[in-house]
Amino acid sequence: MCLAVPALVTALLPDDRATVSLGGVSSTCSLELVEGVAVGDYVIVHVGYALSRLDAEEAERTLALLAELPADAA
Amino acid sequence: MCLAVPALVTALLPDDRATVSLGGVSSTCSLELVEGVAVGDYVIVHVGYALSRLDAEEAERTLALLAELPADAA
Amino acid sequence: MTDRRLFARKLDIARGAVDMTHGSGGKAMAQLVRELFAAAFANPWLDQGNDQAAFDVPGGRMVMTTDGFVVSPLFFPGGDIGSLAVHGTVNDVAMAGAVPLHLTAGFIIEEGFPLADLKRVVDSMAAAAREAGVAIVSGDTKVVERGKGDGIFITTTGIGMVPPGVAPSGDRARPGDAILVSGSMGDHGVAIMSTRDNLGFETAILSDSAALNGLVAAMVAAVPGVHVLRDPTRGGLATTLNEIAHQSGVGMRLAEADIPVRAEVAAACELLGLDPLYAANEGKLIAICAEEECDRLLAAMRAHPLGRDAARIGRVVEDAHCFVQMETRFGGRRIVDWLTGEQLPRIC
Amino acid sequence: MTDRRLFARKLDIARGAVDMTHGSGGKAMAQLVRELFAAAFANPWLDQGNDQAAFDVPGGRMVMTTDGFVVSPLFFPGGDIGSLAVHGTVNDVAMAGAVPLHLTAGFIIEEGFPLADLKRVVDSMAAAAREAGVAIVSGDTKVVERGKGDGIFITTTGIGMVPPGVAPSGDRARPGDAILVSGSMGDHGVAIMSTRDNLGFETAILSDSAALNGLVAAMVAAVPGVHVLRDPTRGGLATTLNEIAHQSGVGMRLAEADIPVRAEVAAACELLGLDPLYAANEGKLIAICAEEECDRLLAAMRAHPLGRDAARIGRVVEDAHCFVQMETRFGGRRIVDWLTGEQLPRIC
Amino acid sequence: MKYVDEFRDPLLARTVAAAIAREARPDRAYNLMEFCGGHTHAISRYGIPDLLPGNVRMIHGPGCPVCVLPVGRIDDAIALARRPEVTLCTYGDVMRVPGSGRLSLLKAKAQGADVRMVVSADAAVRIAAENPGRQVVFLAIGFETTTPPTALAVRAAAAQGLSNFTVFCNHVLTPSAIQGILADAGDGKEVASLDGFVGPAHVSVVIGSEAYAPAAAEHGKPVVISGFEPLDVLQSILMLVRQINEGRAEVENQFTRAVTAEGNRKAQAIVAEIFETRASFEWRGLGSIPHSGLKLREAYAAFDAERRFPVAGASVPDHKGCDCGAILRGVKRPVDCKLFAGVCTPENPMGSCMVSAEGACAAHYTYGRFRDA
Amino acid sequence: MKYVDEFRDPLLARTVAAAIAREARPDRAYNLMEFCGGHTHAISRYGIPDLLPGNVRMIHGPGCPVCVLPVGRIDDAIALARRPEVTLCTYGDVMRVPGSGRLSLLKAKAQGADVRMVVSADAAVRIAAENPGRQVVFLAIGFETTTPPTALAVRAAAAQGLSNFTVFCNHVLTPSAIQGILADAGDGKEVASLDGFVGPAHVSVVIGSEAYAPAAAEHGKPVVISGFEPLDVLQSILMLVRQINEGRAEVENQFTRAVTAEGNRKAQAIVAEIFETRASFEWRGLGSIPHSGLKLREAYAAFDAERRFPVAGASVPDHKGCDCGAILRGVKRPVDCKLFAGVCTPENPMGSCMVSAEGACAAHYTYGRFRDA
Ligand code: SF4
Ligand code: SF4
Ligand SMILES: [Mg+2]
Ligand SMILES: [Mg+2]
Ligand SMILES: [Mg+2]
Ligand SMILES: [Mg+2]
Ligand SMILES: [Mg+2]
Ligand SMILES: [Mg+2]
Ligand SMILES: [Mg+2]
Ligand SMILES: [Mg+2]
Ligand SMILES: [Mg+2]
Ligand SMILES: [Mg+2]
Repeated sequence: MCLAVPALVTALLPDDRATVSLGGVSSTCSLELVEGVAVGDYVIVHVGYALSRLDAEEAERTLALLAELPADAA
Repeated sequence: MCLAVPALVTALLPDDRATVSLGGVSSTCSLELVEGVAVGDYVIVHVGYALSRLDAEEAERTLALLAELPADAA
Repeated sequence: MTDRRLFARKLDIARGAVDMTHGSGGKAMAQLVRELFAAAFANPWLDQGNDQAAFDVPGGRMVMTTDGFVVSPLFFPGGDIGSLAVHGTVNDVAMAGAVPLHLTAGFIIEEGFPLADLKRVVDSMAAAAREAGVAIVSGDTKVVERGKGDGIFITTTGIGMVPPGVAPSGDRARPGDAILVSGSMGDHGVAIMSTRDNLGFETAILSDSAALNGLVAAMVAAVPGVHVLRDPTRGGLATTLNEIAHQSGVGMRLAEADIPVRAEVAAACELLGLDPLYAANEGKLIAICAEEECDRLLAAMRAHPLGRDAARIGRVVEDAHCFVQMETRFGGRRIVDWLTGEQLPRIC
Repeated sequence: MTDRRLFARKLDIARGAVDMTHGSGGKAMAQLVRELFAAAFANPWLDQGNDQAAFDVPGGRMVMTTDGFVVSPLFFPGGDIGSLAVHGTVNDVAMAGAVPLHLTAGFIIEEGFPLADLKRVVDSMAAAAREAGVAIVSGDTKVVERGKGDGIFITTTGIGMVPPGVAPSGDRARPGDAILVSGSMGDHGVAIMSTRDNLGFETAILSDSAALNGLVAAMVAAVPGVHVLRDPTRGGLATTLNEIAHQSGVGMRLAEADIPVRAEVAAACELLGLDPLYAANEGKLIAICAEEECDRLLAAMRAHPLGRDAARIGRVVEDAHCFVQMETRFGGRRIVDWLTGEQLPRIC
Repeated sequence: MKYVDEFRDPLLARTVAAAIAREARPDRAYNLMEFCGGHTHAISRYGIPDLLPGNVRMIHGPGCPVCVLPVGRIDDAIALARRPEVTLCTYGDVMRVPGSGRLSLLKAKAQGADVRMVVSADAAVRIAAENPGRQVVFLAIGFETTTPPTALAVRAAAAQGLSNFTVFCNHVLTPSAIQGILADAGDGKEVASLDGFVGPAHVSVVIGSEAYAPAAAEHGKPVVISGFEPLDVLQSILMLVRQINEGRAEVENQFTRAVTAEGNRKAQAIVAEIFETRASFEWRGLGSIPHSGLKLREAYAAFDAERRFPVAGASVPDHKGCDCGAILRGVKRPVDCKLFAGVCTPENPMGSCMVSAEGACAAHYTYGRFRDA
Repeated sequence: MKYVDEFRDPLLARTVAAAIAREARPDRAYNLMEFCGGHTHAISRYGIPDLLPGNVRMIHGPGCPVCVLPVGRIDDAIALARRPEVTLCTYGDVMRVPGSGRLSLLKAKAQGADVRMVVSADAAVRIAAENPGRQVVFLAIGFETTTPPTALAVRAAAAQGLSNFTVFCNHVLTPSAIQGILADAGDGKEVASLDGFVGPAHVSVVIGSEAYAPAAAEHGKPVVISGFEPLDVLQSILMLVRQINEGRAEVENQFTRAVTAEGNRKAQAIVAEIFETRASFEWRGLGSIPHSGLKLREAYAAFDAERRFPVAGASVPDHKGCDCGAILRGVKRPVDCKLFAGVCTPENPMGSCMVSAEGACAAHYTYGRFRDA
C-alpha cells in the first residue's frame, strides 16, 4: 500500500531535511525528492521522504464535491 | 604458592598428554615437561602441566621419619 | 476456549524455537502458554486462565500473580522499569477484585549496570509500592555476565485478599453485559515506541503506568458482582478482549467511536502503520458487568482520578465464533482480532 | 547485624557498577542488598533478613519468597534449571518451617531458544512440583532479543503456611545451640563446575538439588521449636553461617572433621584451589536448635532419605565479633569467613 | 490530523454511500478491483463493504509489495542475512514474511543472523558508514513509491564511497502488474470480468495518473486514482460506477490533492539514474511478469547485492492448494480456498494473499471473516 | 587423595608439634619466614600457629605471584584488555586484583573488555587459533613453577605461526626475591632478624633445591625446602629448629618426594630458550629487585605484548599508609598496620599483602583474625 501520511512542515533543517508534524507527533524527513517546500506546507511522507506537496485547494475541492451530494435519505 | 596436585596417571593420550585422576576426579594434563611417565605413576600437576614425577619411596621415607618421632605426651 | 480452530497447527516442539512473537502478547504467546506451560503444569488454579490465580486459604480467598519486566528503555516518559514492575503486579492482583497485600521482587542484573541506575530503579519501585500501599517483603538478586542480560530484568510477584462476594474472572462475561474501559488506550505502548531511536518520532505522550488497586476498590465497592476485570497490557485492548471472549465463550460488539484514544497516540500509530487497539496499556483496565450495573460502575470509575475518562465501549453478545466485532467510526463493521506476531512498524 | 565493620566502606553508588561479585552470595551481595534494596524497601517483613518473609494472614502465618534462576548450563548432572527453580523456592518456603502451598513462575526466554529445550525445562519443573506437592498456579512469559538473555531465566515465587508454634528464623541462634547440616556439602557447586569446559575436569558428582519440605516437615514435627533453618545455597555453608551469626549476634565453633564432604567434591576443590565450604548446595539445610533437642532433631533428620547423612557440625557461642571459627581436622583453629568476591579457580 | 480526519467523516460517508446505492444499477454487477493494499486496508478496516450495495463487489488486487515478494527472494534474503559478514537491513513488514520451511527473517534473527529493522533507506546507509567492518545489505522492496528513497540511498553511499553497502533490489512496477492481470496470458488462467480499477494512491504521486492511460485504453477499463482514506475510496467507487454507467473507460483522478498527471519528475529522474528494468520479475501469486521489476544499472553494480554475493535465485512455488492466483485475478474469493482459516492463517500464511494484513486473504481473515459466519 | 591425605594426618601433626615444642629452646625466639604463599595458606587454613610454641613465629613472605604483581602492571593489563581488538586471557587469581582506582580485570570485563579466564596457558593459544580476527594477549604471571607452561605456549604459537598471540610477561624469580629480602639494601629499610626460611615447594620442583645454596651461604640462614601440606610445613619447621639449634645454615630438602637438587632440567631448558632475565623488575611491596623478572628473548619478540602494543609501564605506589614492605621483611605484623581490617580488607585491598588469600594480611584477616579479638 505504501504507507504515507500528510504531515505539516514545521521547520527546515540542514541537508535538505525538515521537521514535520502529524497530529502533535513530530518527526523528520528528507526533502530531496521535492522542491520549494516551505514551513506551513503539508507534504506526503513515505519511509522518511517527502514525496510531494499536498495541494490544499484540491483537498477543499474534493471535500466540496462530496458535500454537494444529496444528504443520505436513510 | 603455585597450586599443584599429585595426580595418578590413568592413561596416556596422543600429543604427549595424559589423563590423570585425583580422588576420583579426572582431568587431562600435558607431559611435555616430564619424561618417561607411565600409567600408574603419580605426577605433580600445575596449570595443566605435569612438573615432575612423584617419588613414592621418598614419600614413604618422609612419613616414616615422622612416624619415628616419639608420640605426643599430651 | 471454545474456538477449536484458534491455532491452525500445533507448536512444532521438536524443531521450533522461541521467537519474539511468543512474547508479544498475541496468539503465538497464547498458544505457547496453552500447549507448553499449561499442559505441563495443569492444575485447577492455573486453568482458571486469568492473569492471577485465586484460591482459598484458611482466612479467605487469596490471589497470587507474577510478571517479568524486560522493558527497553529502562527509563521512559512517564515511568521506569521499577514503577512498572510494581504497577503491573499490583494491577494483576487487583484485577481479581483483590486488595494487594505483599510483593516480592527478583532482580536479574547484567554486570556493568551502574549502581546509580539501580538505585534509581529501586527507589522508584519503593515509591510505587508506598503509593500503592503494598510492601516488598522478600527479594532476590542475580548477576549475569555482560551480554547475557539487558541492564536489568525484574520479576515481581504479588498476593492479595479478595473481599467476600467479589469474584471477577475472564470466564464470566455473559451476553448482554456491558464492556467498559477506564481511560484512553495505547498510551504506554506509544510512549515506549517514542523512545526508540530507529523509529524517529517524538511525542509528549507519557506512559499511563499506574497502580489500579484504588480504582478497583472503588469499583467493587460500587458493584461487587462485576463480572470481569482485566488490564489490557501486552497485545492491547484488542488481544485482551479476544482472550476474554474465548475464555467466556462469547462474542463482543464494540463501537470504535466510544473507545477513548488520545489524538497523539492515534497520530503516532498512523505514522507507523500501527493500531492503537493493539498498543500496550499499564494503567488501564477493562471491566465487564451486567448491563443494569453499568451506569453505577461507570460512575464509580469516573469518580476516581484514574477512571476519569472511563467509557462504555461495547457489549457482550452470543457468538459461537467468539468474534470481537466493531462498528467502525466510519460506519462499517469489522473484526478486531488477536494480535498476530509482533507490532512492527510498517511501510505498507 | 552487630558487626559495624562488616563493610569497610559504603557502596559507591554514584560511580560504581554491578559486577559478578554482587551476585555470588558473598559479602558484596550482602552489602548491595543491605545498602540499596533493604534501605529503599524497608519494612518489617523484609527486615527479618531471612530468605523468606513471614507475616500473619487471617487464617494463620504465611511465608512468601522469591528466587531467580540463571544457572549455566541449563542442564547439569543431577538436575536442570527447571527442577532447580522449583526446589530452590520450595526450600526457601520450607526454611521458615512452613508447608509450601503454591508457586508462580516467570520465564525470561532469549529468542532462538529451542522449544524442545523449553519443554524439557517445563516438564522437569512440573515433575519437581508434583513431587514436592506444590502447584504452579500462575506464570508469565517474556521473550528478549538474542544477545540480551542467556537461553532461559526462571523466577519462582512461593507461599506456604507455617504450623502454629513453629518460627525458625536466622536471628534465633543462641549461645549453646547445636549446629547441624542435613548432608554433604558442596555437591551442587562442584557438579556445575564440572560442566564448564574451560575448567577441564570430570567427576561423577551430581547436584544435590532436591525439595526439602518433606524433611523439614519431619523435623518440625520432632522439634517444633527449632531455632534456625536455612539452605546453604550461593556462598555455601561458610557464607550462610556467617549470615546467621551476624543476624543473631553470636559466634560459632565448627569441627571440620564433622562436616560431611564427599571425597570427590573435596578432590575437585583441591584441583581448583577452592574450598567446599563455599560451594553451593541445593538440597541441603542447616538447622540450629537448643542443645537438648539436638539428638531428637538429628534422629528425625537421619530417618528421612534426604537427611541420611545429617551431622552435628558445631555449636553456637557468645562472640561480639560474630566470628565463625573452626577446629581444623589438622588440630588448629581458623576463621571460616564470608565468601569474598567470586569463587574463581586459582593457580596460586 | 488534518487531511486525514476529514476523509474519515462518517456523515459524508453515508452521503456518498447513498449516492452509490442510488446510482448503481440494480440490474448489473460492478466488479471493481482495488489494486493497492492501501485500499484493501481501508476497505477492511473501516468496513466499507457494509456501506456498498450488494452488486458492487470489491476485488482485492495484488497491490502489496510484501505479499508479491516471491518465496525464493525471501530465501535469498535469509541466506544473505546468515552470512557471517552481513548485516541485513530492511523494513519491518518484510521481517515476518515466511520463506521456505516457514523460516522468516525474524526467525533467522532469532537464530543469530544480524537483521535490523529500519524505517527509512538512509538508516541502512548510516549503519554501513558506522560499521565499516560489516557488509550492510539493504533488502529493498516496494512499488514506485518506495523506489526513489532507495535510489537516493545508493547515490548517497556512492557519494560517501562506501564499499560495504549494497542493495538487494526487489522494487517492482505497478502498471506492468495491472497489464499482467488484464492480459489473458493464453496460459489457461481464468481472468475475472473486471469492470474497473481503483488505482494506486501513493504510487501515482510518483509516476502520475497518465501512467495508467495505456492500460485503460488497451483493455477498455476505467481507472480512478484514489486516495487511501475511506472517503477517498468511496468517492472513487462512485466515480467508477458513473464511468461504467456512462460506458467510459478513462483514467480519472480522485486524489487530486497529491497526484498530478505527470507525477514527481525529480523522483522519476533519480530512479532512472540508478535503476533499469529487468526483462521479467516473478510476482508471488501472479508468476513472472515481463518488465515488471527493477535492478541496479551497470554504473552502480558495486552496490548490487546480487553481484557482490552469490544469490541462488531459485523460484519456489507456493502451497499446491493455494488459490492466490485465482483470487488476485478476481476469479475466486478467499473463502473459496480450502486452506483459508484452517491451514492458512496470518500466523502461518501459505500464500501471498495471507502474508501481510493487506493481502486479500489476510484482510478478509483479520477484519471480515464474521461475514462468513 | 593419595600423597595428600597422609600429609594432613592430625595424629602425626600432634607428634611433630610435640617434637617442635620439645626441641625449641625456651630461651630464644625462632623467627622463620615461609617464603611461599602455599605455606602461608597451609599455616592459616590448618591453624598451624595453634600447634607451635609461642617462641616459634612464622613470618609470611612475599611468595604469591599475584600479590607481588605491581599496580602499574595491572593497570597496563587493563589498558590492554580494553583495546577493542584484544582478548586478554589470564588465570582466575589475577582477575580480581585491583589496579589504580580500584579497577580490576573483572570490573573491566563488566564494563565490556573481553577478558577470559583460562586454567592453562595452552588454552590461550587455542583461543588465538580459533579467533584469527582477535589479538589474544596472555597475561602471564607466576614464579618459576608457572613459567615453563608459558614458554611452551609461546613455542606452540610460534610452531603454529600464530600472528595474533602475544604474552604480557610478569614471570618473576624467587631466589632473587629472597636475596632482596635479606639484603639490607642500604636504603634505610629495616629488616627483621630472620632465623631461617621455609623454602618453596613447587618452585623448587622446577629449579631444584641447590638454587638456594648461594642465599643460605651468603647470609648464613638455614633453608628447608618444604612441601605444601601442613605436615610438610610442621616437619620443615622442626628441621629448621634443629639447624638453628645446631648452628647450621644449610639448604635441606623436606619435599624429597618431588624436589631434587638440580630440579627439572627439561623445564629449565625451555624457559631458557624463550625467556631472558630483565635488568630489574618491580615487586609490589618490595620495590625494584635486580634480575628478578623475565622477558621474552629477541628471537620471540613477535610474541611479546610489550613490543606489539604500547604499554605505559608506570610505577604506581600503594596506599601511603600500607605497611606491606615492613610486613614482608618481617618487621611488622598485619595488625600493626593502621589500615588493617578497617580500610583494607580482602574486598578492598590497599596493599599487596591483602590482595590474594595467600598474602600475609589477607591470610591473617581471613583465617586468623580471631587471634586479635
Ligand atoms: S487462504 Fe492462503 S492458501 Fe488460500 S488462497 Fe489465500 S493465501 Fe493462498
Ligand atoms: S593491611 Fe592492607 S594496607 Fe595494611 S599492610 Fe596489609 S595490605 Fe598493606
Ligand atoms: Mg501504493
Ligand atoms: Mg611456589
Ligand atoms: Mg501476572
Ligand atoms: Mg500482567
Ligand atoms: Mg494482566
Ligand atoms: Mg535468593
Ligand atoms: Mg528466596
Ligand atoms: Mg533461595
Ligand atoms: Mg535460602
Ligand atoms: Mg503476565
